[in-house]
Amino acid sequence: MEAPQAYDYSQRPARLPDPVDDANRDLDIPLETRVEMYEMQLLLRQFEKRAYDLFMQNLVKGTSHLSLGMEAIATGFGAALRPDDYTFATYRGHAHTLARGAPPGPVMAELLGRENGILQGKGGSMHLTSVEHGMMGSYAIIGAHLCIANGAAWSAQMRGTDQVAVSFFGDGTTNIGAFHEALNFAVVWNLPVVFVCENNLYMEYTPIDVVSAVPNPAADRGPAYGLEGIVIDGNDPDAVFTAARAAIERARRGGGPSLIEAVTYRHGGHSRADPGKYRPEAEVEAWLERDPIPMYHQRLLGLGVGEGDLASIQQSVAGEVEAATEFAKSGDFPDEASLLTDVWADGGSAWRN
Amino acid sequence: MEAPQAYDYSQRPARLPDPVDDANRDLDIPLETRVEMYEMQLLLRQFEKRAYDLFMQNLVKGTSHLSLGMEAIATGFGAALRPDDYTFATYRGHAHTLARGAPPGPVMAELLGRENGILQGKGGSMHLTSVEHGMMGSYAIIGAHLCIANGAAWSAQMRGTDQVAVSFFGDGTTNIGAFHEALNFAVVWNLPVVFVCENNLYMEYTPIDVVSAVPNPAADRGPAYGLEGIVIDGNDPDAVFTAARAAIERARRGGGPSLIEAVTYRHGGHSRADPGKYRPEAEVEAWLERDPIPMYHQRLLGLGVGEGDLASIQQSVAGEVEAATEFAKSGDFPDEASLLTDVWADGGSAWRN
Amino acid sequence: MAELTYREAVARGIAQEMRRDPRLVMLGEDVAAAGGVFKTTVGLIDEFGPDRVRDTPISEQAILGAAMGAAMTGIPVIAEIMFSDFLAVCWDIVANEMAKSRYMTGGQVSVPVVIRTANGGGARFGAQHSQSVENWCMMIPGLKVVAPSTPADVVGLMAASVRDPDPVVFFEHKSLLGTKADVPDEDVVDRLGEAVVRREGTDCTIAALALMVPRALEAADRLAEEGISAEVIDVRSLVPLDTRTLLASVEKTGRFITVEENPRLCGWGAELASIVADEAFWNLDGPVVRITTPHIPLPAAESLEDMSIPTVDRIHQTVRTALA
Amino acid sequence: MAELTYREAVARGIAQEMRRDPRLVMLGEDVAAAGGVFKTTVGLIDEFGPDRVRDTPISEQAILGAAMGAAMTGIPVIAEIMFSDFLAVCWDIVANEMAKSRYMTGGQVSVPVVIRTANGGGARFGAQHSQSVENWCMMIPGLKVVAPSTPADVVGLMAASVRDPDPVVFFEHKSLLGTKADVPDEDVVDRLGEAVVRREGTDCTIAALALMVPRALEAADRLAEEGISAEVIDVRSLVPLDTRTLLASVEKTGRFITVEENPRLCGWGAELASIVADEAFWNLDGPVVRITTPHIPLPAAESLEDMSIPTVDRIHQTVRTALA
Ligand SMILES: Cc1ncc(C[n+]2csc(CCOP(=O)(O)OP(=O)(O)O)c2C)c(N)n1
Ligand SMILES: Cc1ncc(C[n+]2csc(CCOP(=O)(O)OP(=O)(O)O)c2C)c(N)n1
Ligand SMILES: [Mg+2]
Ligand SMILES: [Mg+2]
Repeated sequence: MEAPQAYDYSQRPARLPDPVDDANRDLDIPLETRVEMYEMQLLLRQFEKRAYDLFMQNLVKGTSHLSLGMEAIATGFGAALRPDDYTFATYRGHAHTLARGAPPGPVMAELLGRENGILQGKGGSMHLTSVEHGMMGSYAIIGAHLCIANGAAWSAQMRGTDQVAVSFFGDGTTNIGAFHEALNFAVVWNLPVVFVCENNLYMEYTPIDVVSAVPNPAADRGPAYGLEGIVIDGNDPDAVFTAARAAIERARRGGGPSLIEAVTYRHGGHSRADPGKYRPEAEVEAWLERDPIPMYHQRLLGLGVGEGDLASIQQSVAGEVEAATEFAKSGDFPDEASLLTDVWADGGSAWRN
Repeated sequence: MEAPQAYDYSQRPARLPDPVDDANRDLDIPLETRVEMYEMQLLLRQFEKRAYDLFMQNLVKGTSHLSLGMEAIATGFGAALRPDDYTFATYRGHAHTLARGAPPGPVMAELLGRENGILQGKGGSMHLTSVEHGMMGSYAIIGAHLCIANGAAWSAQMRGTDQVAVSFFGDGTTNIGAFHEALNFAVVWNLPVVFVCENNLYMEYTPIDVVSAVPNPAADRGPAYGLEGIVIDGNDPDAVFTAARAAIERARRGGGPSLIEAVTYRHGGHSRADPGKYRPEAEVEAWLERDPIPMYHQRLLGLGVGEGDLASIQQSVAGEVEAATEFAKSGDFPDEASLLTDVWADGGSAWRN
Repeated sequence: MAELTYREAVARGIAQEMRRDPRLVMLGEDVAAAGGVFKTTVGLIDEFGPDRVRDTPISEQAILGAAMGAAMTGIPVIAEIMFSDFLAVCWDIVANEMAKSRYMTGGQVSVPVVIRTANGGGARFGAQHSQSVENWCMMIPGLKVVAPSTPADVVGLMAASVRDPDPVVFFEHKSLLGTKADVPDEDVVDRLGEAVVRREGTDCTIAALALMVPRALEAADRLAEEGISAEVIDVRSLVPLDTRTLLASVEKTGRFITVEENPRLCGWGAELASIVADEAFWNLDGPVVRITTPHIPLPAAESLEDMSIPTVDRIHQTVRTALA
Repeated sequence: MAELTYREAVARGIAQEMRRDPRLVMLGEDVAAAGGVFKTTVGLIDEFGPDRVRDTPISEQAILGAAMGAAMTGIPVIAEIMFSDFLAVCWDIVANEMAKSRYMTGGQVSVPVVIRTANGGGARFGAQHSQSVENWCMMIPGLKVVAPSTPADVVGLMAASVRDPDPVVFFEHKSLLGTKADVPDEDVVDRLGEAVVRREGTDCTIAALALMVPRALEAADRLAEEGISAEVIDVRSLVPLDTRTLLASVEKTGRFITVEENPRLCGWGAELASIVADEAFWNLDGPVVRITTPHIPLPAAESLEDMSIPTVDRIHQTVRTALA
């Protein structure tokens, strides 16, 4: 057997999760909220597992980027946001879309390229949007949406609505120029915006520390904008909710932007085609151990929620995902009638008279 | 009289120069080098004053951005660089070009749009380049050249030549995305590159602190890339030379990039058309008091250089500038023959057969 | 009716719309306190205050991102990108985000942004500050593209652009800023997608834009002296494009010539020429002809720049030769 | 002679050139250890080591800046921009820096960089990962632009691009990656600026690029069954452009049709059409016709995407109608 190559990232030392911070158990979070967060995490998990199955059945076309293992972040923020707040996400946006309350059926239908999809099939997995739920879009080119989130926050500021914009992005995104422009701009204009780095330790197939000048690619950049560098356990919905609530309230009160780095891990590969083999086995195992959902299940039991209650939540979520799947499969494929619509506000696409 | 508007920047409190750091007087800099730096500063000053006069005579067309008042930076770095090192500058690049030893005549001719210009009239004031002097170009769109300087440094690293690349840029440039990408990339690849922010307190007509999240727009960002945040007196050639020498040697030894913020002030406006009226009068006055050239003149006298020696340097510089002017004026305007050359390496511009 | 410069017309147009719509805001580098580096926004901060007219950092992506996000959430925005060449540093937001969002979201998102930008050559600014990049924008589905040639059009098309619910890139020509003409005193509101026949003619159709319009008109004067009757169309709006006016003119004249400041390849003239060569083919009495800047980066020296951008002479000679 | 996929041909072409020139290096996101997200660079790090084949951060400006700076100082570079849509985030370096530096410096600076990038649709990736942006590059003076349609051309044109001392944008079509064809075992070196007549014909000339080439060929087969003899030209290189081959073909056939994946406005087809409508006007027996993607952002759903990009059917029908 050959010696492992220095550039074989799977042979590098594993980056294990930090020890659990038990302080969270005592946080002032209503039990009702916690149960909702449990349910939301299950929905995200079941929904995406189903999406994966449908992909294997060749019903989901194109690409898709799952948040399996990362559900606590979308969940914690989802629970902390007001219905009229704004979310901006990446191509890895299924979880964030659902966590804002967008209906799973049309979201699933979108992945299947159906006309009953939430974007009528025009956008696909990477562009999920539901303006009526404050989900202002999923952006598939790295960086831009941090700047766009600023705009929504600026608009809220001008309109005096106390709305807050939250922008989610990955660790890899911290190295692109737009990250820097967005952060500086947000601070200078004191915008009500929260920047949330979902640090899952990898960009696509490259470990983030190989390509970043600092160990915490988001938090260590905070001071460059006069911001605190906040690192949280991204696998703990309570930790996320707590940090989210604080940052959102601060923004709502006119206290300006925050930057939060939530450390987490994706269970699968970067996108549907990727087996994720560039990761040390021990690392994958350790993080699977740290799956946010069983962990939270245990916590709720410890807080006195009954196993039966949790089981019935599981069942209702399973039903929801089943219904979403049926809804999606029942949709027609969009036809010629919709191809040329909605380029312009007049509903059409004419570029000439 | 109306109350001053909050947005009238000239009514803001002046940002005065920091007190002089006398420690520099004792620095270990050979007197010869100091005399050379005196001469270079004079050349930059006289050259640009002349360029201004020629502009007023309508002989310099287009735009030009002078470094009057900022000469100590180009000078200090020019003195610290090895002839085969690389310089990358901005549209405000006259000083940096001359400080690398490019001949004043062809540089002046370029400003006049003549065929004996250093770019044959094709580039103009904002793109001065002299590859044979290691002056790898002046870049007129903010940000790009920090990334390009990385490439020259990478090339030196690969070729094993110990060359170093230095990239100069303004305070305003620290807020554009390319700044961030360049810094992170340089650190991750441990490139022999020195980033030098010439902080003259203003972008074009807007004070830098109005648009930046941190007080020292370059140095305060250093830690975001694991770099020390170095602030120096940009009006003191000795301070500049000392910092330059340290950073360049570090890079040469394989110690990686540095980021230096040299605080300075421009005596005039941003570009030829700008009277610079957005600046508090007291500020302009205080900085004129802190003109690097008379200050350095005094220092050299204190170090025992004779007034007569300095006067004869002044004279020889005046002659040099006079000769450069004559050379420039004597040039023809480039004609049709050169219009279509040098788009491609074959010397031509054919896009079809 | 008062005589205004093209430069003054920019501020006039913006002011007209900011008065009409109290939501409308503007942002950009040095646009507020300084009134813009081209002095096209002088006085706006005084009338509308620093909350509606804002200076930004040198962060074009942040500027246009802010514009887009605000526009998506109910605030129409005018954003300045100082020189059109700088669209390259924020091209992703323009071409991939603003242009595509409505379609990608099945119509959920509206982006009522006007990107104003100084375009074109003639100021001896060199290759990175002189480009004509209307074609960069024309090729992106989802963008509207406007380039006025007169002060009145500046005001009227600015109003039309601001009132349009889709992203519009509004090109202000640097070499026209100092030109003067009458502008009505009352509100001026024009329409996107309408070309204007600036001079009627029967022998050929010359389509021009922005700085090329006065040059084409002058060339047409000279051609008239030689007995050639050229119709000159000011295209004004590349998207939407007034193909009707163009095709009707070619039907009448039988010849089609475009005058573009873009470098040759893939300029808007190519698009217009291809439309004419397809749809008006049987009306054509001779080749379609394009007059463009050569396919080179624009040189800085006055003598070279003057040889690059189409001149009255070149237009005159080219048309004469083509019609000979 | 071995059969290679288009995907394998990319690595083969790069390896051929890295063997020949020990200075040549490559960089990009996930290109090294992972062999690229499209698996087009598999094995290169094993052969050439991690100093010559390097993974980068997600920093397209830094990537192309590094490429340019290295190239200016003696190191030729191949840089990958993962999807061609992402050229928008580094467009300044491509369009304003790489393209213009030689000219602006009076010939002092050389930029031997090849920018490789995955272009085009068909993978249901939606509007931000499916664009055909050859025209973005064609319109910028100072860039060469290449888009191979076969594995052998991938290798040969890669070699030609790497050996070219000027910046070349090399478009690899995502929907061709899996196609297979013979590639000679020995070094393959092609030339930029040469179109290839893939099928001879007498009734019309069809100019196509990349994925549109096999589709045009199949359409030509169908047309042949109906008695229409179409000549199909694989343009291959947009800059330099082989106008001789195109014009000679039109001289023979009298009709000119372009098949583009670009959205309609200002695609390269417009440029070619305008050349033909000018220089071969008197050879034309009928209108020039352009077949393009409609002027819309590309939709994600399979059914919609398939209606957008020109299909064999659409090419067949359009040509048949045009020639009727
Ligand atoms: C500008 C740009 N460059 C490259 C890509 C390709 N790409 C898509 S996802 C991705 C990795 C992003 O990593 P990270 O930000 O950590 O997010 P994650 O996918 O891990 O959630 C890359 C490089 C892109 N979409 N946009
Ligand atoms: C991307 C880009 N945006 C805007 C400009 C216009 N511009 C030229 S110089 C300048 C100010 C730069 O300020 P700074 O970096 O502080 O440099 P200084 O001119 O003070 O030396 C601006 C905004 C530009 N050239 N490029
Ligand atoms: Mg990641
Ligand atoms: Mg400055």
